[in-house]
Amino acid sequence: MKSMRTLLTIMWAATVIMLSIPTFAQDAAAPAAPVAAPEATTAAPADAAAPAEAAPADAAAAPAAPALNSGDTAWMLTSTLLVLMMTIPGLALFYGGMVRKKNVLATVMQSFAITCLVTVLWMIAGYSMAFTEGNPYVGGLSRAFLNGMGPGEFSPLAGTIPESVFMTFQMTFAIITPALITGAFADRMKFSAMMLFMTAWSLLVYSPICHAVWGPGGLIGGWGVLDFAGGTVVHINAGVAGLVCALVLGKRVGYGTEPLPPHNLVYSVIGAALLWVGWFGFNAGSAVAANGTAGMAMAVTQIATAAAGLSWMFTEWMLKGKPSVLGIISGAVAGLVAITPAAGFVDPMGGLIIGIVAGIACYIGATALKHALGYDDSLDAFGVHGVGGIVGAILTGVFAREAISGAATKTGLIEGNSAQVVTQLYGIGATIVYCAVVTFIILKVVDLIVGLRVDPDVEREGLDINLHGEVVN
Amino acid sequence: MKSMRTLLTIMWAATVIMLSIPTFAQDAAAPAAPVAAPEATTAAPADAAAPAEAAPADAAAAPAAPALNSGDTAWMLTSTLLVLMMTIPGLALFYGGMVRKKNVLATVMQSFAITCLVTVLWMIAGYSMAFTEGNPYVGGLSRAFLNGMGPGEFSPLAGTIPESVFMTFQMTFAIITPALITGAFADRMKFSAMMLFMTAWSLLVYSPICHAVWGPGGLIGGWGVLDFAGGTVVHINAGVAGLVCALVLGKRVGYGTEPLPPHNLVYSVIGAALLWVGWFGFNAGSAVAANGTAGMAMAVTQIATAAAGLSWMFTEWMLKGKPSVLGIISGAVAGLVAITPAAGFVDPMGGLIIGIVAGIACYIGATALKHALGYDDSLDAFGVHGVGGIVGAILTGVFAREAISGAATKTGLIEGNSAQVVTQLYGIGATIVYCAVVTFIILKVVDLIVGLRVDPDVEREGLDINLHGEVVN
Amino acid sequence: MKSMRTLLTIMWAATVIMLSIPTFAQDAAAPAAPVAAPEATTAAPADAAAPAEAAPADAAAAPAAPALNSGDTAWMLTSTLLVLMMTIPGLALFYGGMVRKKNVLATVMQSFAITCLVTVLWMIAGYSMAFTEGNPYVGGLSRAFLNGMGPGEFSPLAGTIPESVFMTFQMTFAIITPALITGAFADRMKFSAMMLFMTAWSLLVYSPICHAVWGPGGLIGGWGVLDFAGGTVVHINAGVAGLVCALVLGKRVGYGTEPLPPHNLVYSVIGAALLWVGWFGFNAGSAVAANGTAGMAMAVTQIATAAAGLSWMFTEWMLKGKPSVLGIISGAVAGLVAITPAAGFVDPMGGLIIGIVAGIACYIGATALKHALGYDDSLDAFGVHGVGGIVGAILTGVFAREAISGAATKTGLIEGNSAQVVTQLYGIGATIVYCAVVTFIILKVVDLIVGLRVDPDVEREGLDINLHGEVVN
Amino acid sequence: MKKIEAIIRPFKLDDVKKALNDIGVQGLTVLEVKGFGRQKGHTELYRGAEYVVDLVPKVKIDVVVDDAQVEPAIEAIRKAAQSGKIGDGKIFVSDISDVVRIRTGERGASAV
Amino acid sequence: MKKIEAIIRPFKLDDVKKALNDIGVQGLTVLEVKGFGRQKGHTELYRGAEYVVDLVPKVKIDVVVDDAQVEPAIEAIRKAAQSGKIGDGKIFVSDISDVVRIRTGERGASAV
Amino acid sequence: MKKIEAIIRPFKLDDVKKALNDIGVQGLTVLEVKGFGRQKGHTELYRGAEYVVDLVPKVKIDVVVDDAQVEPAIEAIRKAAQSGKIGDGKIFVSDISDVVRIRTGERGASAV
Ligand SMILES: Nc1ncnc2c1ncn2[C@@H]1O[C@H](COP(=O)(O)OP(=O)(O)O)[C@@H](O)[C@H]1O
Ligand SMILES: Nc1ncnc2c1ncn2[C@@H]1O[C@H](COP(=O)(O)OP(=O)(O)O)[C@@H](O)[C@H]1O
Ligand SMILES: Nc1ncnc2c1ncn2[C@@H]1O[C@H](COP(=O)(O)OP(=O)(O)O)[C@@H](O)[C@H]1O
Repeated sequence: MKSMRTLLTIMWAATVIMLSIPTFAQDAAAPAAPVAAPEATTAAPADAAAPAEAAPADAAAAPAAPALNSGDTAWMLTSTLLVLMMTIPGLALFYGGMVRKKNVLATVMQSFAITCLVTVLWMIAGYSMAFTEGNPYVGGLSRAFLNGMGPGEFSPLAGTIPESVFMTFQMTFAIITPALITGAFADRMKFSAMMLFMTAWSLLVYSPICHAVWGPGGLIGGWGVLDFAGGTVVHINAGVAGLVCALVLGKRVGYGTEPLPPHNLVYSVIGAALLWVGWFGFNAGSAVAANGTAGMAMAVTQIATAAAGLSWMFTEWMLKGKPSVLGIISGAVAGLVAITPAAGFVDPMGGLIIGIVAGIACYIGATALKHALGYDDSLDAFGVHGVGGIVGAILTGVFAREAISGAATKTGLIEGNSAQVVTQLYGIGATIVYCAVVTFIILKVVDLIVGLRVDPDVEREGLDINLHGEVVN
Repeated sequence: MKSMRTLLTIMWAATVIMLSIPTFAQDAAAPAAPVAAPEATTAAPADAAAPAEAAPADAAAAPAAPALNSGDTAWMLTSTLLVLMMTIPGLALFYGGMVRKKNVLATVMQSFAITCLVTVLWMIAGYSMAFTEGNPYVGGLSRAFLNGMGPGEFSPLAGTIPESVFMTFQMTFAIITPALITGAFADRMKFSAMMLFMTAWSLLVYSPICHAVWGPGGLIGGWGVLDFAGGTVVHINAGVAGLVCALVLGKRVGYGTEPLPPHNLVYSVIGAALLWVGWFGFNAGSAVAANGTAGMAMAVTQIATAAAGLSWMFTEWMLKGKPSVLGIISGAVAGLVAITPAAGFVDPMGGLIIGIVAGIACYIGATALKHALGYDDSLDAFGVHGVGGIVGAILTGVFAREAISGAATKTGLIEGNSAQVVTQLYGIGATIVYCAVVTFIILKVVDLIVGLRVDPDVEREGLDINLHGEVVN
Repeated sequence: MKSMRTLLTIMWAATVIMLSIPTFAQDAAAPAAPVAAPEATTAAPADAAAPAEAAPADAAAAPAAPALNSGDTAWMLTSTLLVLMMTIPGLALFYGGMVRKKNVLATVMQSFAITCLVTVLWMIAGYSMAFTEGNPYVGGLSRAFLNGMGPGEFSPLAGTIPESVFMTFQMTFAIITPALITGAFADRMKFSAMMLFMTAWSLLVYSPICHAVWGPGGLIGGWGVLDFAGGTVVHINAGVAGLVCALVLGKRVGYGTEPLPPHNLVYSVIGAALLWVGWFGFNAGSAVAANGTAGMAMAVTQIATAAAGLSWMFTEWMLKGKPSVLGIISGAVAGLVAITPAAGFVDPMGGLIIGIVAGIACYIGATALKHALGYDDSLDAFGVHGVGGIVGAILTGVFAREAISGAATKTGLIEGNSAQVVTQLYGIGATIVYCAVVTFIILKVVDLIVGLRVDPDVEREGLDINLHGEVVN
Repeated sequence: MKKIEAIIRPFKLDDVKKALNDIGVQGLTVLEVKGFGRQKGHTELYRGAEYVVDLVPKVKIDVVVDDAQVEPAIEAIRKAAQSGKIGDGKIFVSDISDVVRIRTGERGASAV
Repeated sequence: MKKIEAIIRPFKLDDVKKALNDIGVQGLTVLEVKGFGRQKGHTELYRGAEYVVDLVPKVKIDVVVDDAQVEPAIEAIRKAAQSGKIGDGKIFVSDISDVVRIRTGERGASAV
Repeated sequence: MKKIEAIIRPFKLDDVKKALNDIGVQGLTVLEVKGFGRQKGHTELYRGAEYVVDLVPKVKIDVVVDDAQVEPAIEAIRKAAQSGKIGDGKIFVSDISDVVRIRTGERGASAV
């Protein structure tokens, strides 16, 4: 009860503080940023100049005069709910099946509660901080509380669909990113601490990074970093935050001494499958149109995912003697992660190679790397999303092709543009540093307020009964 | 075997009787209804005059000359399957996880069998009774057996999509409504009785109310009641029918003396998540177009749902000391229910408030109200759908705004139109009275024919093995 | 380890051999086939001349000048992911719930691994072998490795959507077909053998039959066989292959002496529901447009499915005394199968009758027929997909109507075109013979290389722990 | 001390627990089991095939009591669990030579 | 009367049940257990990590029989459950001092 | 020979298993049970209603040992399972009159 009241007070205070930060940042940082139309460089918000448009009526050539395209809108409405489906029930089940039975409800609860929490935060301030004009680091507050949003509004970032759809589509990205982090601290974090942490993280880490990469005048987007659907914003960001969480919270009771096997991989298979299906909303939806770019994004996503599933499976089969179910689904997710930044830029061969590499790299990330460094990333949030995101971001700089991206500036090493790989590394580096530092600070503050970890007895007996008063029979 | 044969006979007789009723009603009631284009007042079937249409090619300005819009059609095909997904597997799992293990198959069976049953009934007569010209109470039989429906047909109610899509979209609403009722009598109704009851209820309650609210010349729609996506037709209707069922069937064996906890809330979380995802088809689909109205409906649906999930969770956390998984998902469903009539009419702030109120009101509905009145609404069909539907219908009359609804006549108390709240109360009242009376009569008749409840021994041992000869291991 | 290495070698060799076969076949068979535009006769790839197109801008009247239609593209992107969802998690769960608990992971693993495997095979050669110009039996290699596919490419078979979308849509059909076969040999096949078998089967059976029915200049399509969405290509093909597998592998240990009941029909219900929902992508998606044909396909699919669910359920209820959950869901799947070839050609009454007949026929297929002939088709891949596919193919020839199909040549017995039934029988016969022979040969070869069946001890103890090193707790 | 093992119908568990409580029994252990006895199992359906499941779900209750409490406990269980139909179950009694309470280390009758 | 507790391989349950039936045993109770013995557990995989699960799934059968039936019952179980490999299981025999049939209230040998 | 039945907290299973192993116990059988004792059950929530679940999940370990090993085994279990809080569990000891190793047919003490 007491921690409850503390929690509510803190959440309110945090929101107020967050809301004032952008304004401050705006004053402080605005002069530093002479940026040139980053939205022409990063594809997610608006890839309006897609080359495949055979019917000119379908392309929003002049974003100045927004015109609703019902086909694009139909696809983006669909994409939005697909990305929501990735988190609930997709990710909830993917993670829920991997924990022990006594923690399954607490695990699915995290994804569900984050979905509710971030929806409200995004409405209050997150969307405005990410996607309105501001400075290179964060947007303004002109759309706080979605002020002024109505059926006739369009965003300059998405000319052929209503702004309400663009806002909700981006909301689903803001939801899944913190939900991915929960894999790193599964089985041991307090629910109240998690809610506080996620409130702060969403506003202080996600919205700024999202703005910097995709927002108008954003810093990282301005560098020319290629991130089609969120390799940096979503996966590296979540993976690194997960790593910091795993380090700060410490290992699970029993880690290393007793086996902590998944209790029901059927749930994880359902989860992985829904992640795969929903990811078409994520990647092909990031074309913000129902066109050839969306089609290619879908095709290469499918190929990379399958290739990564097979490459993890065969690696494990060769090294351990058996192809595991958890292996192939982890590989598939690794492939989905790695193809995310590349989806609208690479051709099928590029997708195939990215998939194969991602499957092997994430296998190493979730086994050798984790054991070598000795942290307990329970469900491999960093091992899969961090490692996969980094691999994907770099390989995007390698395999981007003009024939697919439709822009001479969006090409990779393979077409002679070796500078792109360096640009990608800048983007990765900036994200890692900012995310790691701020995540660490938030965790420390939350630890002071309510404490991060549950009691060892609670951890042993299970979070379901202790935190939520419920069990699965 | 015997009850089986009786059942078949009854179903056949019922169908024949049903089919003759509309004709009778038509003769009897037709003169009573001078109605003026109710479909301009209620938005679900055709919100053709949405204000956001920047591209005139996308709007069906003149419904007289129907023109296929492929984007609208794409979205409505998608919406249709989303609403189907809400019932199976969505609702089936939401309910299935909440019962005891011995009844889980019988519970999911109810949703599945209703899906099959109502599909056939809707084809035979339901659609025609709801959506063709008739009198203010019920439509005619011109589309019985979907007579004359082909790829080139359009409904005057949905000018830019094929009538086949409109018919199937509405069919999914006709499916989920009776399926919602099953929550009220879970764990104790005979399967044969349920099939009989649902046959009659679908034709005698659902189709007439659907016609009265959304059909051409419908009585309640003619009053100017605002019901964007089915708060009245679906949720109040199902909730009230559930309450009557709970009262007539009586309490479960063991209710009040032994705990009857949910056996696997993981299923319920999957169910709630799929209800949420599918509800975009329900609410945004009720724009019957891929446009700005659909976009706003999606956005406010998302916000209200999240707010209600949080408000139920925090209420419970404060009052009981723990935030439960069942609490947050029940809250989310309550929010979905309450925003349903309002989705195309209110702005984001309206959605937020409706969500918060709905979460708290339904918490009370499923706890204090139920215990005070002493009925056993097993899975809170009335507590969530009835209460949430009424709250939503009233608040639609409060928060409707011209800027969102696009019509000066569709505004609420907040813009000075206090009469709308009264109109909403008329709609609620009419639905409650008609539904309660006819539901009661049907139950009594079914009880005479096959008996409503299973034997106490069957109830104790479990419905799965006794009614369906199957168990979950 | 050893079988692993063998497997890899074989898979590589198989791929190389497969890749050379089409060229060979091309030389050998080309002169035999004077074909006239079969794509005008079979509807799946391009039903461009649908009669319902009120807005000419939405129809691709002249495939010579492909023009992107964003609405059609939106629907086909959606349809593609729906068909993927049918396999994972749909079919995986449908089958997974029916096996014993010790085999559930191995069962879902099969669907997941096939999804990965066939994706890569389709990219390498399958798509090209099925859908590019070649001879009447198989296509060429011009699109091997998806050579030349980019955002601006269109296929002559699907004029209004990008070729990338058409390719991925067809890929999902190529995935689900082999996945369906696994039901026949569930609980007893080696995973390595399955991977080898499926590699060969996909390239040697699926792609050729797909080409023959739907490909440019295909043999069976040229005969005028009507197969709207894959009754022949997918269901008869998979069902017959399943029957051959069941015969070659032999019965499960314990079959006939101990009960082998489904361990968790909740999974099967989720699976069946997702199959149903996803099937709209399959059937309505096979219109390759968001138009009236798609709408009618959706409507009749819904009706036939429901009718078949009820007809199986009532049959069982009458004969065995109880309506089982497995019964109604099996019936629904049977209805989906049977309506598949007919979806764009029959009216609602036709759909209703096809559904009723399919439910009863497949009930017999899964009971009397199986027991009479004495094979152990574990999960009734043949009993449902084979029988349902054959029933559907024949009834398509009976109930096709010009008012729905939009072509005077696409009518059935009911409109006096009794020849169509004979044509359908030719198509069925050709598919059965080719599929049975080649499937048998592949099985024998795989048996020689790695052996088809697991050890009896492994079978008794469970495939999960032995093949994949994992169990469900 | 004696151990009483009672195999009963699952839905009688609450009644039996209450009856034992009423006569002062302080602890018991419950196991989910499957039983095979005179009671014939159910017929289940599988795609139109019927088969008999002869193992019926039952609940087993283990109670260790002082010798003096044996008869009252048996009586309490019998009354609470009886329905008069086949399948009501059985009670088995056997000797316990020692009891240890883990928390305190107490032994013998006082540890029960 | 004696209680025979047999811990066997799960897939031998049907054979053992049949063997006991054949010698006239009228009732038995089955429990799902996990066993640890000479048989080494399986190796399971978890994201590339292998670990040994030393508790192997077993089935425990409890049968209470007349003293005269003890040896035939042991023999029947042994034959039906034997595969000759490590992990075949154990049989434990102990005394039962009383039996009650709940339905009728009968006691002693006639209640078995 | 004696049978030791120990009812312990589930998360103490690994410790107890190790402790028994250390004193040379070669086999044991584990059952998931629910217990009712002095320890009060949890309060669970159901749509705003609270109710007490008085059956707490426990693990039961059955070990059959030579008479000489009884005391060491009890001691090992007690030490490993003790937390000092209510709900630590109980140990029951009873006689076993015979043991059969199914694989070999050996009987008596050598079969343990
Ligand atoms: N000899 C026995 N040994 C062990 N368990 C038994 C024995 N006889 C009966 N049981 C158990 O008691 C349960 C009820 O027995 P049953 O014979 O069906 O009851 P009734 O006493 O009504 O004839 C059985 O399901 C089984 O679990
Ligand atoms: N001393 C014991 N006490 C209780 N259970 C035992 C004992 N020894 C063996 N078991 C049970 O018997 C099963 C089989 O024992 P195991 O030693 O593996 O067989 P084997 O007789 O072939 O050596 C074990 O898994 C365990 O459940
Ligand atoms: N008389 C008994 N008969 C059978 N089982 C018992 C008995 N007493 C206790 N138990 C078992 O032991 C467990 C722990 O007992 P409890 O009384 O809560 O511990 P404590 O020794 O700390 O008082 C119970 O949950 C129950 O399973």
